[in-house]
Amino acid sequence: MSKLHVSTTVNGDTVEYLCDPRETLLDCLRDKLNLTGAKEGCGTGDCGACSVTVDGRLVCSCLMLGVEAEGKQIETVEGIADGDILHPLQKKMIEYAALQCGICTPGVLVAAKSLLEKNPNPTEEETRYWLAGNLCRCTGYDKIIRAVMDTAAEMREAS
Amino acid sequence: MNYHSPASFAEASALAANATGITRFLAGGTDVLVQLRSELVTPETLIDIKKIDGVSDITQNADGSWTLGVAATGAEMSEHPTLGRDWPGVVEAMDLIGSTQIQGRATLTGNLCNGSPAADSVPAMVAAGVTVTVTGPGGDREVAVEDIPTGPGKTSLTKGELISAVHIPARGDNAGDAYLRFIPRTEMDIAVVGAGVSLRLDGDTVTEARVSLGAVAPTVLLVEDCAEAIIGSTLDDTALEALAAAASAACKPIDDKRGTIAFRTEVAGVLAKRAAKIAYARAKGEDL
Amino acid sequence: MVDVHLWSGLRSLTGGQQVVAVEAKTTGDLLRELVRAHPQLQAPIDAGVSIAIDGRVIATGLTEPIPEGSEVFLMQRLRGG
Amino acid sequence: MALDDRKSDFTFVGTRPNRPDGLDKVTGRAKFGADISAPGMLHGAILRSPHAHARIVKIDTSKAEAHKDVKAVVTRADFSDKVEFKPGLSGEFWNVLENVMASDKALYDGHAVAAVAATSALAARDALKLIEVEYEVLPHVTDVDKAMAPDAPIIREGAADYSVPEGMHPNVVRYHESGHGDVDAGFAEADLVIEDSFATEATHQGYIEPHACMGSLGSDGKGELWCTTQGHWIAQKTCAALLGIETSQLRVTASEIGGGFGGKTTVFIEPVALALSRKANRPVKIVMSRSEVFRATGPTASASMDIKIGMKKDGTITAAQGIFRLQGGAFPGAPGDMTAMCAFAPYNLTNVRQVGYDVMSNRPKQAAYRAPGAPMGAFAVESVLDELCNQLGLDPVDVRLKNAAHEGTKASYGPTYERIGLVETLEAAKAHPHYSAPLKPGQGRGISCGFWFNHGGETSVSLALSEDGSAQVMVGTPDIGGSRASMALMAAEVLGIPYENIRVTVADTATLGYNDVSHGSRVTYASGLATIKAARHAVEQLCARAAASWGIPADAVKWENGCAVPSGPNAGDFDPRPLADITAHMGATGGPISGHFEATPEGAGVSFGTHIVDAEVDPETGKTSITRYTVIQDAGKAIHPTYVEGQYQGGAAQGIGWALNEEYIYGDDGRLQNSIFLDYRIPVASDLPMIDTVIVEVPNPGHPFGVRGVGETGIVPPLAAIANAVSNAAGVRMKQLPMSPPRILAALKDNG
Repeated sequence: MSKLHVSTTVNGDTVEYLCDPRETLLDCLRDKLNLTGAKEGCGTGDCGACSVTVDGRLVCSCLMLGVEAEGKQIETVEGIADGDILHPLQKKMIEYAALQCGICTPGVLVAAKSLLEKNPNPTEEETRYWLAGNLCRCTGYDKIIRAVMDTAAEMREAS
Repeated sequence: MNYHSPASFAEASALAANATGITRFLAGGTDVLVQLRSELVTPETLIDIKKIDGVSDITQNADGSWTLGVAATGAEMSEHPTLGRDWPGVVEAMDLIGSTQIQGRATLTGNLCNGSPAADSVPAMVAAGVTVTVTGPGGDREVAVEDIPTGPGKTSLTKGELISAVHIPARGDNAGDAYLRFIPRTEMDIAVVGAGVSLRLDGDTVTEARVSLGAVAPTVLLVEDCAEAIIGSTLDDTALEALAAAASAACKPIDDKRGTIAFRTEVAGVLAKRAAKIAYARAKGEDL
Repeated sequence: MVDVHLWSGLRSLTGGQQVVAVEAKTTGDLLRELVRAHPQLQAPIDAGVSIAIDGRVIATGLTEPIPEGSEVFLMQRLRGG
Repeated sequence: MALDDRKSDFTFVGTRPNRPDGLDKVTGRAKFGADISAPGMLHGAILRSPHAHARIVKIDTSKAEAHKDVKAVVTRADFSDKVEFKPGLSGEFWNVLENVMASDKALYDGHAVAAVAATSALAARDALKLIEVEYEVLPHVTDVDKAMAPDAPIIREGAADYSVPEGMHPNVVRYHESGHGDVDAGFAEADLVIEDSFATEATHQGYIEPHACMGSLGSDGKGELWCTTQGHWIAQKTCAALLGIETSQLRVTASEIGGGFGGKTTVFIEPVALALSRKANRPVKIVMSRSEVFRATGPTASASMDIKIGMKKDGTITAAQGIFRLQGGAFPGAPGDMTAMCAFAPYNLTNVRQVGYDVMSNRPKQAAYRAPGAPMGAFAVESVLDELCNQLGLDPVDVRLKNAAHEGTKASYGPTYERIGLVETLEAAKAHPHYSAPLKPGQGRGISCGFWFNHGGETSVSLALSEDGSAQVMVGTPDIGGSRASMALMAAEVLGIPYENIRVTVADTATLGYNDVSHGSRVTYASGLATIKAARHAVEQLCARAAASWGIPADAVKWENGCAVPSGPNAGDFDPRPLADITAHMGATGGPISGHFEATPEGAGVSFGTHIVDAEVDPETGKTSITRYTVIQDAGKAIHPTYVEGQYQGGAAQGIGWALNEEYIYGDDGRLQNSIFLDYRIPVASDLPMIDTVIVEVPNPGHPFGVRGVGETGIVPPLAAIANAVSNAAGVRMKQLPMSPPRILAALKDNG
């Protein structure tokens, strides 16, 4: 099995790697690019801990092959903050204690950011359904939902 | 595993026809990658069809019918400005599959070719009368969706064949469709039972209907008796009860980790009624 | 003397007694003296016990003092998640 | 110096600052178990039994060993049964070894039988297919009642301990009986006696982070281990024993931990990685797949229970009896004793009897899960109480208040309660708007109380002051839910310096004394107590330095608002000296100032909670939705109230999953049917309402600030509260968990 060469863009940086065709984008991000922010919680697309965006579209990086990233624009949790300025979602997640163990947090942040880009004024129900693919076992979601909705309100006021 | 990304369906078909061992086509990959990761199925040949021109297009034809590329995702279907107005049941059925993340990748064709009797989009497509173009070594053929699955994990596609386009009929006037499924949670589950209904009215009376059931038999069922139970009616309580009875009678389910025979049989009737009411309301323009 | 209340499952090891009086100033003394009085109590003690002194549960410590006149219960060792 | 041991007015404690590790965790920078790599690292993978019960006739690893990418293969022969230092194991270490790597028999679907280390994760997985194992399949049993039946296959002869009465099946390995009074006499006094049977399925802790570790061990017996764990000292001790090396030669570093809930209190893959590393002489990383997590790591026990309770018309309980049979997999350890001891603990009972059984079956070794054993018992007992209230026409909160345990009550498990807060939670429930809110048609309301012991455990904390007046606190309990913040708050409270000036680090096993696991709701209690005492130890020295500089006795100096202040006859004689002023010169005034605590705090303080829940049941499909949920629990003293609320909400959410949908489903072949999150249905965001919380504070006399653990009690009431709500909504008593739609619909049909 020969490896395939992939050129892609991750958080704005041009990167290249060689991968086995069986390796997922998540494997490549974590093991080849050392971007370990995205987590593998299930490997079956059920937990959302590996969420990234590909050409602006929210996906599970465990359900995409590394070779499919060729020529794409990938965004991960590592790219959410702007230099030393945290994204409002990141600030609110901390402020609301919307994380306990923090393993789901990268995926939740990527997914929530994607939500707010598409819908700056989500209802609680819309927020809950959008994030239904991001499992959290610690919080019961209460503080996550409040943090996301409060971020949305703050970003609406700011804009 | 060898990975290919052909530029045409003919090329894809030829690759598959000449491959040895297990061959899989990759569109959204939401089933293929799960099987790969869990080592249930490790294909020797994987053919990624997403580099073929137009595979993500959603097009309304001059006659009002729709042609969908095989890699058009659930998210793209939901975001389309007019597809969901014509076929809300089909779009919603697709949208029920998995999370937002899954919607970013999953496709109607993948859902169909996975061969699961519980595939959410399939009953909706069957009720809607959707057909697909199958491209193979011998050329193209048109096949009704209900003729693709032949059993759990099995399809009627032969070696070298793949689906190259999805065709949804023109909706026409005074018509509506709906799909409902039962899952124990609100999201992220495989259907325990699914029911799709598409119907047309003349005034208050149902003149055409197609009713399909998922997860109650080895393949998705198109149930003529259900259609007959409501055609000619105004979807009054008697017709709805007859519909439910026909739906339950058509079930040939199994007991498994997701549900029991008794539960599936009972709930198939309940969902058929509820879906029919939504489709009826949509046909009357009450709910778009 | 301290009256040590056992859980009822231990009666089969003490000839039916559910309260055993021993001379003990600490939890460690108490366990040693219990075994001296009823050798068969070694097995449950080895399997893990806690001692409640006036309602305060001593999970493992053998050096906790036992004040005169306190209420003492032997309990199965607690486990947590 | 003068220090009040007990404190009730606070500057920092009770505030809600941002957690110190927040930035790392929202930027992807925090390193969890699988986020590690090392030069020359190999990837390990584990071969697992496909059979529920089978004799391992032969394992042929030669083809795997011959593969060019494979650098080591291990089987049971590579563990401490065979090695030089302390060969042989007994007791729980032997059980853990047997679970980590099977010897002569595979005892459950997923039981490890061999492992490989290879140059990539894919190569390691591929190499597993080259290992040939010959099995002789044996009859199996996975159900608790069937495992106790006379004809049940025997999991292991001789596993029972002293407590099991004569004549019981060898699969019954522990028996517990306790209580007081005369239950038969009590039942005779009752106006109504209800006796019924209940069952719960095994559920998994369901942490989102799979087990992961990287181990490195040389032929010199020195090793390093990085792993996601609730307790790295127990990992150190256990791995050393299983590998036959000296404990102190293995240095274990705990990664950030992606959830545990009790499931990461033991080891699974860590000894395997070390054994592979020892053979390959390279670091080896192992990361479990989700399916491995479900098949081979600790679910909770499943339970089968019989409850009998007698009540007078006025709601007085006259007698209560419970028989609790818990199935804990192929090893001893199911917490039948805990279930029995906790089940009736909320109530003041004259006559009570409880019996617990620990039963083995062909399932994975159960592991602790939040208040292990207590939720099942509460489900059964509180269901019967609810039914008694319904049949006697009594208010369920009033009845619980009438019978509630309080200070001075003889607990169902024996001793007399110290100050406890159950009555306060019930009064808060009664006063809460939720309890009086109207219900819509199809909805039902349920309430339940719950009890958990809480735990202290061995604890070491070290606190060091820096010259600039900042402080570093080294704790040994992995931060599983914001405990760094709580520790910093408590240290700030004692030192009188800002929260932000304190850095809390989870130290590795080489840099701090022994610490028990982050379990038993002990972290804020025990590591908190230790942090307070370590800080006070430092304050003593600060006061002594100030006293020396003033030329007055040390006991004439007190510590106030972060300053040494002369007191007594010297009050006002000198200007207060702030902490930073003292530390700035500490090198020249006696050397570094640090504080320590090493002890086993005993006085965790039991805790109680009361939950109110509204459920709506679709009568045509049996589908339940939880429409409103309120958690009321005694925290003793909430150090960081937001994280206390988080524990309450998380416990409730896990309870909702356990009550409604989560379960281990075994096929007739004894294989687990639902080993992925698609089919093991934990609650998702859209399943749940907001979860209201009320923090009751009845201080624990055993903690300087009054803390009671809060992590576990919150999962005790939900099963019963939800079952009561669902039963009241559906009009039929639900006695089996999970209350999945097929079960509810079948119950509705049976009820006509």
